Amino acid sequence: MAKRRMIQAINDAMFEEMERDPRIVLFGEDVEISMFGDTKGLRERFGPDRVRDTPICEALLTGMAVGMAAAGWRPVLHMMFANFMYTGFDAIANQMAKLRLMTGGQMKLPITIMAGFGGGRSTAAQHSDCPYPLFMNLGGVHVAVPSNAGDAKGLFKSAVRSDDPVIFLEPGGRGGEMGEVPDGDHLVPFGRASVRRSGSDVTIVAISAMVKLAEQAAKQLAQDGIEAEILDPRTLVPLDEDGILASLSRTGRLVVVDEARDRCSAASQIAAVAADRGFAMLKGPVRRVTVPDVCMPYAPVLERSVYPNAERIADVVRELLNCRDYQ
Amino acid sequence: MAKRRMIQAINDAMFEEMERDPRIVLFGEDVEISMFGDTKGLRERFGPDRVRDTPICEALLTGMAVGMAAAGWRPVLHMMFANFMYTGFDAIANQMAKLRLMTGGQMKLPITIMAGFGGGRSTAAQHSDCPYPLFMNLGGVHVAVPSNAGDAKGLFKSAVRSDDPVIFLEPGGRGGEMGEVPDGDHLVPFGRASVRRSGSDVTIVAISAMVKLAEQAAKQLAQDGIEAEILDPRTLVPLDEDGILASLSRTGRLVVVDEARDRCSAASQIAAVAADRGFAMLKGPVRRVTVPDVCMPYAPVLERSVYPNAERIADVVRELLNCRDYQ
Amino acid sequence: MRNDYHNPDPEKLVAMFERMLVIRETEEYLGAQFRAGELPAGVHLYIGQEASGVGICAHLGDEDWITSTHRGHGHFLAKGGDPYAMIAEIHAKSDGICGGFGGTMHVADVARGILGANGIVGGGLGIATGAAFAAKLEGNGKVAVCFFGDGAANQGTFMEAMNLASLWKLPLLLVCEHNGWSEFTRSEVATSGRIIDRASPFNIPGFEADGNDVADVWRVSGRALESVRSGEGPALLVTYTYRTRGHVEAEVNFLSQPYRSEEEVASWVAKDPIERGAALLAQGGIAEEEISAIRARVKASIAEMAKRARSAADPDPARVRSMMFSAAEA
Amino acid sequence: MRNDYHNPDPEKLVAMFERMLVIRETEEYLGAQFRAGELPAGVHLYIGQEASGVGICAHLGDEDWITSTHRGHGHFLAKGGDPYAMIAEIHAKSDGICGGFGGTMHVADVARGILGANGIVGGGLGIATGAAFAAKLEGNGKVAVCFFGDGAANQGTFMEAMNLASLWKLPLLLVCEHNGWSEFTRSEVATSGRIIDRASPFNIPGFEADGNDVADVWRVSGRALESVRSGEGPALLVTYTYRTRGHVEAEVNFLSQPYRSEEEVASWVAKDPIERGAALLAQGGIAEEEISAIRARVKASIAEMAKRARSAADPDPARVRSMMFSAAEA
Ligand SMILES: Cc1ncc(C[n+]2csc(CCOP(=O)(O)OP(=O)(O)O)c2C)c(N)n1
Ligand SMILES: Cc1ncc(C[n+]2csc(CCOP(=O)(O)OP(=O)(O)O)c2C)c(N)n1
Ligand SMILES: [Mg+2]
Ligand SMILES: [Mg+2]
Repeated sequence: MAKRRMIQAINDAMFEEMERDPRIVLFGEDVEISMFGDTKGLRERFGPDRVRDTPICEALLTGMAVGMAAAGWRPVLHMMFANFMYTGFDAIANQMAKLRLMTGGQMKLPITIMAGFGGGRSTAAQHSDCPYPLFMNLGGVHVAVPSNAGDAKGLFKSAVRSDDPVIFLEPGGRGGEMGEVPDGDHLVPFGRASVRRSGSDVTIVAISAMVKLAEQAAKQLAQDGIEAEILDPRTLVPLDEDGILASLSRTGRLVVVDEARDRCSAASQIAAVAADRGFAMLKGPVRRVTVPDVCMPYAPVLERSVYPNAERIADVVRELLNCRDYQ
Repeated sequence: MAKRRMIQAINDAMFEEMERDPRIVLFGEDVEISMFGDTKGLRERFGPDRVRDTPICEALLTGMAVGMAAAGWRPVLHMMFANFMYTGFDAIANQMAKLRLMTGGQMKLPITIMAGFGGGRSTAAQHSDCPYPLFMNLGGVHVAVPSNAGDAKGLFKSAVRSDDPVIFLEPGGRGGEMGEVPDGDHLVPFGRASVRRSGSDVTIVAISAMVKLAEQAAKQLAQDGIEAEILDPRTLVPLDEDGILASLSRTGRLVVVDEARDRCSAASQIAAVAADRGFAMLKGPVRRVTVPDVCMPYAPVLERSVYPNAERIADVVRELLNCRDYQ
Repeated sequence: MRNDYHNPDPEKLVAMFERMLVIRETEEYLGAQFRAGELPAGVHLYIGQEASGVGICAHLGDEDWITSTHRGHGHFLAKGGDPYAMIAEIHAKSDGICGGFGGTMHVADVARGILGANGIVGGGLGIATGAAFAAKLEGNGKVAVCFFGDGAANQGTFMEAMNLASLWKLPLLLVCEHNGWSEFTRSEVATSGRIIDRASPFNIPGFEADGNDVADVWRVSGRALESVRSGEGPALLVTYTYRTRGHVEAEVNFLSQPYRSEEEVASWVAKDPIERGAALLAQGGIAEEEISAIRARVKASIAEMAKRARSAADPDPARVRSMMFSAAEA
Repeated sequence: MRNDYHNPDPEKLVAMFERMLVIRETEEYLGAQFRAGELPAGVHLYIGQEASGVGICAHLGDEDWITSTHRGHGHFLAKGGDPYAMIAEIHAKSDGICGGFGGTMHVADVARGILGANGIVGGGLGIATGAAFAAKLEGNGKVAVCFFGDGAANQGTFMEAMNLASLWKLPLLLVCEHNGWSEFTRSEVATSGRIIDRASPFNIPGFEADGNDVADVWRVSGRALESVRSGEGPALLVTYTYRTRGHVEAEVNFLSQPYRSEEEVASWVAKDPIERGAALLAQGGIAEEEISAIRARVKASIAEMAKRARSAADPDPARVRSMMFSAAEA
C-alpha cells in the first residue's frame, strides 16, 4: 500500500500501462506539460510518438481516437475538462459508441477518453458539467467514475486494457486528495461496486466525489444511531445492479447521491432500477440527492446552494427513516 | 377540426407563426426543398432572408442560433436527423443551455431546434437515435416530443413563441400519419401531459411514437379486462410530474414506454419520479419498456427485436398485474 | 498541377474498367431492387462517379486504410470489398459484410482496410486522420485515404484534419469527390471559393483530376500518393465528377419539385466514366470482343451473387444485445 | 495589406490610451487579488494585449456585437463595459454584471453588445456569425466582431464561419489575436501555416496589424470594418501580440516546469502597448503631465470601484433555480 493523490495514482497507472503495452498512445491538448498532473512525465519517458500535444480541435480528436483504434492502436485521449467533450461529441456518439455494432463486430475500439469533471470550485458553467448521464445513454461506451486514488489507478488500468471505448472521468476537485493504493499490478474490474461502509438502515449509492460527502453524512447519522451502507458503483457502464440490489435487500431503503443534474441522471437510472427490480425490497421511496436542473453558477454561495453536501444527504436519510408511512 | 398529417400540421404551424412574427427565421440544410415536408413552401412565401439553406456545418449552425437569438431574432434551426445534433452538440450543451444563467438572466434565447428522430425504418445506427434523454439532462433546454398531428402543431407554436430554447423532435416514422388538428390558433402548453385513454388498472406513460403502440397494447389488454390509462407527456422538459402522479394515484401501477435506449432514458427519469414522489401509491414495481442499450441495427428482423411493440407492452402490463407479490 | 504521372498500362486499365463495371452492375441492381420495394431502406448510388474511387484505390493495398461516405458502395468495391458480402448486407442478410447490422450506409471491411461507409457527413475525416497517425507510427509506408464529398468539405473537421495532419506529417490523402451537389443544394450555394484552394494555407499540396476519367484519376492520385507515402505529409485531391442518379434512390418519393435540369444530368451521362473507360481500352488496343466479354462476365457474376444474397439467411436477433461491446461477446 | 487608413486624432488616441489603462489597472488588481487568495477562481489576464481589443472596439458602438474568449476582461472593457460591474462579477457579488452567476470567464453585457466572454475555445465563432446574420437582416450597418485566439483558429468552426459568412456576405469581422501560445503549447506546434492565409480561399480579405500598437490596430481595423460595413462580407484581421502574464493566474500552482523563456517575455514587455501608447501621445503633443494625470485618475477610479465591489452583497441563492428559463422567472 502506498499513499498517493488520485492524480498521481492515475499517472502511475499510465506509466505502468504504457510500459507494458507499446501500442498505447496518449494525445490531447497540453498533455505534455500536463494541466492536472495525470500525464506528467510521460512525454519525457515515452517520447513524441506516443505522447503528443495536439491543436485545439476536439471534433477531430475524438474521431482520430476511433481511427487509431480501428487501425490497431490503443489511444488514450485526454480532453481536459469534461465540457470539452461536447465539442468532440459527434465522433463519440455517432462513431465510437456505434461502430462495433454497425460493422457487425468487425471493429474493436480500445479507446480511453479521460477528462476532469464536476463543480464545487467556482469554475462556472462551462467547466463543471458531469456529463456521464449522457455517455450512459449512448449504449456503446463504458463509463468509469473513480472516487479515490486506489480505484482510480485500478479502473484506469482496466480502461486502457479494455477492448471497448471507456470514458474515464476524474472528479475535478479530488485530484489532490491522498488515498491508499494497493501495490503491484492493481486492477479494478468494471461493473463491481465497492461497499465503502456497512450499515443496515439505509443504502446510500454515491458516485465519485459524492462518496466522501456520503461518508461525512454517514458519520453524522451514526451519532443518531442510523447506520448507512455506502456503495460506490465505480463504473456506471456497466452498472453493478446486483450489488446495489443486494445492499437494498439488507437495508430496504435507498438514497442516491449524484453530482449530475437531476433529470436523466445516473441517480435516476439507479432509482429506476430499484423501482423495477428492487421494488419488493423497498420500505420507502427512493430519494435522489442531485444537482437541480441548473448549470453551475460561479459565486461560491450560489454554487453551494445547489451542490450536494453531507447535511443534505443526512437530512434526506433522516426524513426517509422518520417518515411514518414507510416504517 | 381538420385532418392533417403530422408533417403538414408542423408545416401549417410554421406558416402561421412566420406570418405572425417577422422575427422568426428558419435555416438549415435543405430546408428550402424540405426533405421531410415540414418546411415546404416557406422559402417561396417568406423569401431568402427568412428561409435559408445552409452549408453542412452543424457545429456552426447551433452556435449561430444562439447568436441570432441573443441579437433579438427568433431562429428556427432544422437539423434534419436528430443524430446530426451531436455534430452541433457543443453550442447546444455549452452555450444554448447555459448562457441565460451564465449571463445572470441577461440573455433571452428564443430558439427552436427541430429534427426527426427514432428508428423502426432500417435507417440504421446513425439515423435513428432518440437523443432526448441527453437534452433533458442539460437543464437549459425545453424538449417537446409530439405524438400526433394536433399536438405537433400546438407544441410547435408554443416552441417558437417560447423565450427559451426548445428542442422539438418529430418522430421519424410518423410524419405520414393522419390526425385531427383543432382549428384556429391551436396552442399546446408545455408541461401538460395529455390523457390519451382512461383506465383504472395501470398507467402507461408513452413518449411520442410509443403512444400509438401503447394504444394498441391497451386494446389487447382491454380484451382481457385490463383497463390501461395512457398518458402522453408531450414535453419532457418541463415534465408533467403532477399529471403522472395523479394518474398513478388512480391506478397504482406504472409502465413507461420510451423509444430511447434504457440507461438514463426519459423512462428512467419518470420511473425515478414515481419511486420518489409516487412511492406511497405504487402497488407494484415500475416497469420500463425501452430499447436495450444498443444502437439500431439495420436488418428489419434485428431492429424489430429491440424496438418496443404492442405485445411487449401488453406482456409487461399483464405480468405486472398477475404477479402475486403486488396484488 | 500537371498530370505528369505515367499512364496506366493496359492490364491496369482493364482491371480498373472491370472494377468500375462491378460497381455499376451492383448499383444498378440495388437501385432496381429499391424501386421494386425489395430493400429495407434507400440507397445512395455512386453511379457516374466510379472512376474516382477506382482510379485511386488501384494504388492501394489491403494494408492501406480508407474511410468512405454515405455514398460508400463504390469505395467499398473499389478497395476490393466482396460484392456478394456487400449485396447481402444491403439485403439485410447474415452473410452481409456487417452481418446485417450496418446496411447500405455502413458497409465496412476492416480486414481489407475499409473503415466503413459513414452516415455522418464528414464522419470519416477524424477516423482517417487517426488511421493515418497509426500508419505513421508503424512507419511502413501505409497510407490512409479519406473520401468525402464537396458538401462535407464545409464541415470544420476538414480544416482540423488538414491542420493536424500537416503538422504531424501524416500519410493522409484527402479526396474530395466534387459532384456539384450536397443533397439538393448546389455547390455554389454551400461552398465559398474553390475547395482545392483550401489546402495551401496549411502547406498541403493540392491535386485535381477529371473524376470521370479513370486514367486521369489514376495518374493524378498516383502522384499524390507518392507524395503522401514519401513522408512529406498529407495531400488534397479533388476529383470533379457527378452523380447521375438522385441523392438517394428514395428521393422521388419525397421531393415535390426537381432540383436540377435534365440537360445537366444528360451532359454528365455523356461523360460516363465507364464508356470513357471502354474508349480508353479500345485506344489501348483491347479488342471490342474482349471488352464485351468483360461486361458479360461482370453482369453474370453480379447477377449470380445477387441471387445468392437474396436467398441468404436473416441475421439472428440473439446477437444484437452482445454487439455493442466486445466483452459482451466473449 | 498596407495600412492606409488615416491616423487616429489626438482625442481618439487619448481615449484609447485611457481604455487600455482601465484594462491594465483592473487586471493588475484582479491578478493581485487572485494571488492573495481573494478570488474564487483563476483569471486569464489580457495584460499585454490591450491595444488589440481597444483599437478595434474604438470603431464600435453599443449596437454592434462582439463575442469574446476565456481571456475576456479586456474585450468587455474595450467595448465599454462597466469596470465596477465586471470587478464585482469576478468577486462573485450580486452587483456583478452577471449577478455573480457568470464569473471571470463569462462577463457579458448584452445591452452594450457584449455577447460574453466564453469558456469554450472557439465558442464565439458561431455566436458571432449568428449575430452578424441578425445584423444583416436588420440592414442598418451593424457589425459583429468575433475575438478569438490563435489556438482557437484551429477549431473547425473557424472555417465553417468563414465559409458561411462569405457566402451570405455577413457583416462579420473575425479577429484572431495571435499571442503565439495556446495555453502551454507554442503556436508553431499547433498551427500549420499562417492563420492569415486561411481567409483567401473563402474570398475573404485578410488584414494584419501590430497588436501592441493601438494606432496600427485602429487604422487597420478601421479599414477592415469599412469593408465589412459596406456589405462586402466578412473580413479576417490578425493582430500579433503577446500575453505577458501566464495563461491563467493559477498556473504557477500547477505547472512543474516553465514553458517559455524569461527573455521571450521580456522582449514583449519592452513592447508594452500602454507604454507605446504613451509614447504616441507624447509624439502627438500631449503633455507628460496630462498623461500622468490620466494614469492617476484611472488608478484611483479602479481602486475605488474595487473597494466598493469587495464590500458589495453576495448574490441570493434563491435566484439560482429560476435562472435557467425565462419562463421560470416570470
Ligand atoms: C452530419 C450530417 N449532416 C447532414 C447529413 C444529411 N446529408 C446526407 S448526405 C448530405 C449531402 C452530402 O453532400 P456531399 O458531401 O457533397 O456528398 P454527395 O452526397 O454529393 O456524395 C447531407 C447533408 C448527414 N448525413 N450528416
Ligand atoms: C473547447 C475547449 N477546448 C479546450 C479548452 C482549454 N483551453 C482554454 S484556453 C486554451 C488555449 C486557447 O488558446 P488561444 O485561442 O490562442 O487563446 P489565448 O489563451 O492565447 O488567448 C485552451 C486549450 C477550452 N476552454 N475549450
Ligand atoms: Mg456532393
Ligand atoms: Mg493564443
